[in-house]
Amino acid sequence: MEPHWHARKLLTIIAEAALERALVAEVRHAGALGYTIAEVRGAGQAGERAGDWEGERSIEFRVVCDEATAGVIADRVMGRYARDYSLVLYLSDVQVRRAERFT
Amino acid sequence: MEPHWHARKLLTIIAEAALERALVAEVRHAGALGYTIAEVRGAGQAGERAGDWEGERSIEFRVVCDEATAGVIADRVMGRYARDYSLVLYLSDVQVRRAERFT
Amino acid sequence: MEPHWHARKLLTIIAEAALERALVAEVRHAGALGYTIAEVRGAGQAGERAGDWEGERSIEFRVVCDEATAGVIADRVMGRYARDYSLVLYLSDVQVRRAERFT
Amino acid sequence: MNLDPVIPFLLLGILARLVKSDLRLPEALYEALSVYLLLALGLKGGVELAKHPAAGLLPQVLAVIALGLVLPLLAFAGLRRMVGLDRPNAAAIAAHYGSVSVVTFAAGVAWLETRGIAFEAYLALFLAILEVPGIVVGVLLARGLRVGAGFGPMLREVLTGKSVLLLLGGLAIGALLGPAGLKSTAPLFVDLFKGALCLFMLELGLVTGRQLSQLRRSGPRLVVFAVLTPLLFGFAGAALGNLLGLSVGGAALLGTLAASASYIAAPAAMRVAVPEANPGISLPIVLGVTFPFNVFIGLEVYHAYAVHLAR
Amino acid sequence: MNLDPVIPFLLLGILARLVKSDLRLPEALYEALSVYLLLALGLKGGVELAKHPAAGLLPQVLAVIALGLVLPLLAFAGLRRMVGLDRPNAAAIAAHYGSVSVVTFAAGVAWLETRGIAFEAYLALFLAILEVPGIVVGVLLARGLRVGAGFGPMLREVLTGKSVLLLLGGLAIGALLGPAGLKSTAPLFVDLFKGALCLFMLELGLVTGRQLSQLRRSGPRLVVFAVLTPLLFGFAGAALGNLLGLSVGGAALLGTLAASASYIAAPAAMRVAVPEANPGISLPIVLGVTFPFNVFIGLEVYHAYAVHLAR
Amino acid sequence: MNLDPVIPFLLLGILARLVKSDLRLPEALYEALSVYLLLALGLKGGVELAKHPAAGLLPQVLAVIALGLVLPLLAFAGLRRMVGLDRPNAAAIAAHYGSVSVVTFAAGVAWLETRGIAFEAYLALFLAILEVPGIVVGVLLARGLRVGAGFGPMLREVLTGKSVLLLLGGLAIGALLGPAGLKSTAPLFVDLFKGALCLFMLELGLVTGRQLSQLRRSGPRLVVFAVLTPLLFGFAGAALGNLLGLSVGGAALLGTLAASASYIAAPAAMRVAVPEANPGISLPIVLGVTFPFNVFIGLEVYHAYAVHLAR
Ligand SMILES: Nc1ncnc2c1ncn2[C@@H]1O[C@H](COP(=O)(O)O)[C@@H](O)[C@H]1O
Ligand SMILES: Nc1ncnc2c1ncn2[C@@H]1O[C@H](COP(=O)(O)O)[C@@H](O)[C@H]1O
Ligand SMILES: Nc1ncnc2c1ncn2[C@@H]1O[C@H](COP(=O)(O)O)[C@@H](O)[C@H]1O
Ligand code: NA
Ligand code: NA
Ligand code: NA
Repeated sequence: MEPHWHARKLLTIIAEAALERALVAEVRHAGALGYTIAEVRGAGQAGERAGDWEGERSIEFRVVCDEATAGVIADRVMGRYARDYSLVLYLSDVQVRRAERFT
Repeated sequence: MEPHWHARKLLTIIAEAALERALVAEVRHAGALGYTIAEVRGAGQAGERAGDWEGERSIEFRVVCDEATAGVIADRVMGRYARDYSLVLYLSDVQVRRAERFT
Repeated sequence: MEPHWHARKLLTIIAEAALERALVAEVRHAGALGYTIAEVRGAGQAGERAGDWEGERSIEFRVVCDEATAGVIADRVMGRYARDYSLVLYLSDVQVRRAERFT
Repeated sequence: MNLDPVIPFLLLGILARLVKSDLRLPEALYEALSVYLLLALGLKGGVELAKHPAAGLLPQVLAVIALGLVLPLLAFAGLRRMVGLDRPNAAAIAAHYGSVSVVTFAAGVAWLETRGIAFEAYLALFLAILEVPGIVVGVLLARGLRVGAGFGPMLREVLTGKSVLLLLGGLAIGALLGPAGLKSTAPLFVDLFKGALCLFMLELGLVTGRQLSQLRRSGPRLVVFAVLTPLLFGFAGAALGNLLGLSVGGAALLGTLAASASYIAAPAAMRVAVPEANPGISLPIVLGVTFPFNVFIGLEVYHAYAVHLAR
Repeated sequence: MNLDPVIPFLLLGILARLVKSDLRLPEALYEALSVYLLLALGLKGGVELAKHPAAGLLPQVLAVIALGLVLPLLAFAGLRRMVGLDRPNAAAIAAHYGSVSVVTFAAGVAWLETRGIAFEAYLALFLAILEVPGIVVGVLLARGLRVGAGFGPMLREVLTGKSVLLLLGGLAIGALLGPAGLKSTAPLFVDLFKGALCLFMLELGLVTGRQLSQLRRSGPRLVVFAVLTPLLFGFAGAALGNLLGLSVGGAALLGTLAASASYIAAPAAMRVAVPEANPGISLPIVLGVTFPFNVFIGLEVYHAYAVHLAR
Repeated sequence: MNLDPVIPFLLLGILARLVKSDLRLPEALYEALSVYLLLALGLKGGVELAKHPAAGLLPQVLAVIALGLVLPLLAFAGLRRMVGLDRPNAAAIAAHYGSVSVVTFAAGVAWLETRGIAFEAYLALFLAILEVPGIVVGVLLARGLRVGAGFGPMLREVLTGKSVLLLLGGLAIGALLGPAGLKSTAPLFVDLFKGALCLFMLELGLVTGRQLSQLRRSGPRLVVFAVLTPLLFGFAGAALGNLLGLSVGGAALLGTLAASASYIAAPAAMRVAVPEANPGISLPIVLGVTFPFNVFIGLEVYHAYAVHLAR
């Protein structure tokens, strides 16, 4: 790997759309500098979420950030929302350019 | 990494939309507990799939599960569908909370 | 891991939709054999991109390829577009079947 | 018989789900139609509103707000005592039944128009007004007196939510422009109303069908609740309409409003304000039972009762 | 000359693709328009269906089913013997040509209405019926007598697929409500029909344009097949219509139906039931050749032939 | 007073954003409406175009192209000298103001029709024509004489971009079919025009509202520029219309065209051809200032000026 790749974490949260505002607030609060959202559908413990009306829309929320920030977001999201909301969260390793953009 | 992250696999399958029901069935059959679907478009060996009419819709299908389950799903999907369908499949490492949700 | 998984890279580029044609051209130029695009929205240094009209649409562009190809694409995209466009790029490790499809 | 087109369209959607058809309507169409219905109802109501002196409406508005405060309390009592539900779920479901359903109102409007029965179109104003108190009461019931930090944002979200905003916006535009000013937009907002409602019913049928298949999550008591409550509330609404001097059609429509249960504003607000309530038990009864009950049977019943009251 | 608006709209779509325009219509619009067309055709047909005694239609229905069983066999024979295709691909393409295209039928309806030519609108019933046998025969041809485990699910999927479901649903609603019951929805389902069809043609033009650019995958023999088959089947359909006592317009429309090749139900069913068949060779001829051929030329020809037969 | 419905709809959208409503219209609806408006304007213009001998229009076309070349030069000079902007940003913004806005034109058409003021509907042709020169001049200004490798592709993209393609396509179809040929599509393309425009204004209000909140990125000088330029260009356009012998309505509409700033074709082309220009400073003034200014105030002013000129 060339020297200009820098190790970061990618935190992915799949959640019901009602959490969108809350997740954005958590990301900002933890100090991450950006996020990306995609519309998804799926199924899990709470059954199928087919996404064809507003009550069953799900989003996939992704943040590239450093490990500490990812931990902060994950802890807060799990602590506050995991019990009451449809929510799946996972972390993976990525490498980025322009490391200063991903704190 | 804090102790409450657990290693799992993320299996991603990009396929023509006609396979959706079959993929859901494979996931259930292998014992995974959930899946997430996003609408995508793209290009590959079979040419461009622009996704602007029903004959050219593609989906991205994702399952977080343990390594054995991922292997079972991948083997069955490759064995049954890879020859006749537009299909790309890849595996990556992720870490999850609440490990019991991802068998 | 069974022997039939092969290590490759997944290059993800999140960019304003205006770059779509350019990114497809870069992928082809570098010799990668396919790509996948999803519609996303998000926020970053350039502010929010809500994706609800054509001037603020963003795409997520993904290529599975070998490490050298990923490096070529990343270098060219960073060199040509990173200064003037909203653009985030990251790389991760994946494992594929049918390695010959992902050069 | 005077069968309304909305009924077979709703049935077709439910049927499509039951036979596991691959029929899916794009979410964008669902959203576009719901924006359209809200605007169309608002505009229609606004045009009529302009004809009434605001002072004359005030008593009606106050009475309707009172209705919107009392109904969720009744629902809550029933859910706690008779159904035996825990506090958060009882409060959340009370909010749904205290608030109102736009598409049920639209079906009521269509029902009356099909039969040429006059009604006060400005009831769309009450539709907008009734969205809110049920939700507020529901949140207060869930939290007791601990209104807490989240109350302000919640109220703000309900008041700026798409249903209240588009209804009030449509009412204001309708009142401002009047029939002449809106004439050029009538081919969209008036002529297409019934057809668009039918399409929306088809979509909702698909949603309803899925909720129906999950009724066992809610349990038999809630199913009974989901049939008795609209009946009771529908009679209450019609009676109030009669008291307030509404026409027979207007009283029937106020009954329909009271009988209807919200499936847009209330679920969204409850997810934020009462997250510990489980939408997996409320949505099946709201969408799988009460909504089709009102469309298939309720409209007839509330109207018959309004006729009876007017005698 | 009596140019139909659908033709230049289809051309504009094809042209946009050929000049590599960035014009893209949202997939949600494509889906919404196709649901709309299916419902509109069904409703229109249903209204007329109600006027006919079911017993009187039975012979026609049986004859049409027979047509739907024979045509794919003919297509299969041609594809094996003359085009020299392997079994699965021949069977899959036979299914496309044995089944029917909703939008070609809609274009035929528009063509007749533009010219004020009467026809039996209940042919929408035959449109629904003809979707199925071609697909069933195609699957049987592909698998020989090994009907196998997947046959039941496949049949079920075709019968509950969106085209059959919406057409039959529309027919039932139309028959149930009649013209009076549907009057309030006519601004949507009747008045907007032609305009919506034009928009859909624009979308299909984009799809057709891309398929056109991939015709070389199919090869010259299949291209010839894609022109000759609709002609032959169109004549056969018109002749049958004449035999069954349909009006000239009705016979032309049955010809159009027979000539049309399915691009919704058949491709979907073939992907599931005959996966080894390659859509990369069938779609270019179905959408790139047969569909525009029918719209640009076929409609005229089948009508002229129906006129000729009626002399 | 003769308030146009588009104005309160635009305001409602802006307001929804300002109160941070969760109202979101699906992107597919935005795209579908913009395709619709382009086609509808093209068709309407084409029908009228067919009545005019091509030779008679040539002088007007040439004059309009000249206008499209001069205006961006003026804008550029102002942006460099008075606003003090760097070359790429000045060139890019000049391209926006040199090019035109389809929805502003549509609002102008609606404004005139509401008041029963006659105008030359074939001005839709000028709308299509005026999209292009402003963009070309903008690119040349940015790059100096180094036209370079990217110029050809850029021009090609503008000419095959959805706005030019749909407008010219609509014009051609309209001219080809004439009013009789298009009659069956009038319920969609004519009757629904105003209503669809209102819905689109609601969507654009949401976009405009967000841009408004980012005006400080552009700075006060650009805001002043965004008000003065449409006024100046509007007068110039109306004066040219008067010179060319257009009716009062036509002159007002040419003024509207000149005054309008592109927010579809120009931003897209500038991102590709002048990437170093920052859309974060151009979009807030184009969409947040000039667009609402023209709709709320400009239309009145340009018409008043056209009346004045005609005296
Ligand atoms: N094992 C899984 N793999 C991928 N996505 C999942 C998985 N489990 C749940 N999801 C997604 O997360 C959403 C909520 O999950 P749950 O809370 O388990 O119902 C589902 O609708 C899926 O979109
Ligand atoms: N190398 C690749 N990277 C990312 N996505 C790919 C790649 N190859 C194929 N795809 C996706 O998989 C779909 C089917 O691929 P194929 O079967 O090769 O035509 C394409 O339409 C793309 O969406
Ligand atoms: N840290 C991040 N994590 C995930 N996505 C990001 C991040 N930063 C930016 N993005 C995405 O990249 C787009 C452009 O980013 P920017 O150029 O920083 O405005 C944003 O609109 C987001 O969709
Ligand atoms: Na209620
Ligand atoms: Na056929
Ligand atoms: Na201009």
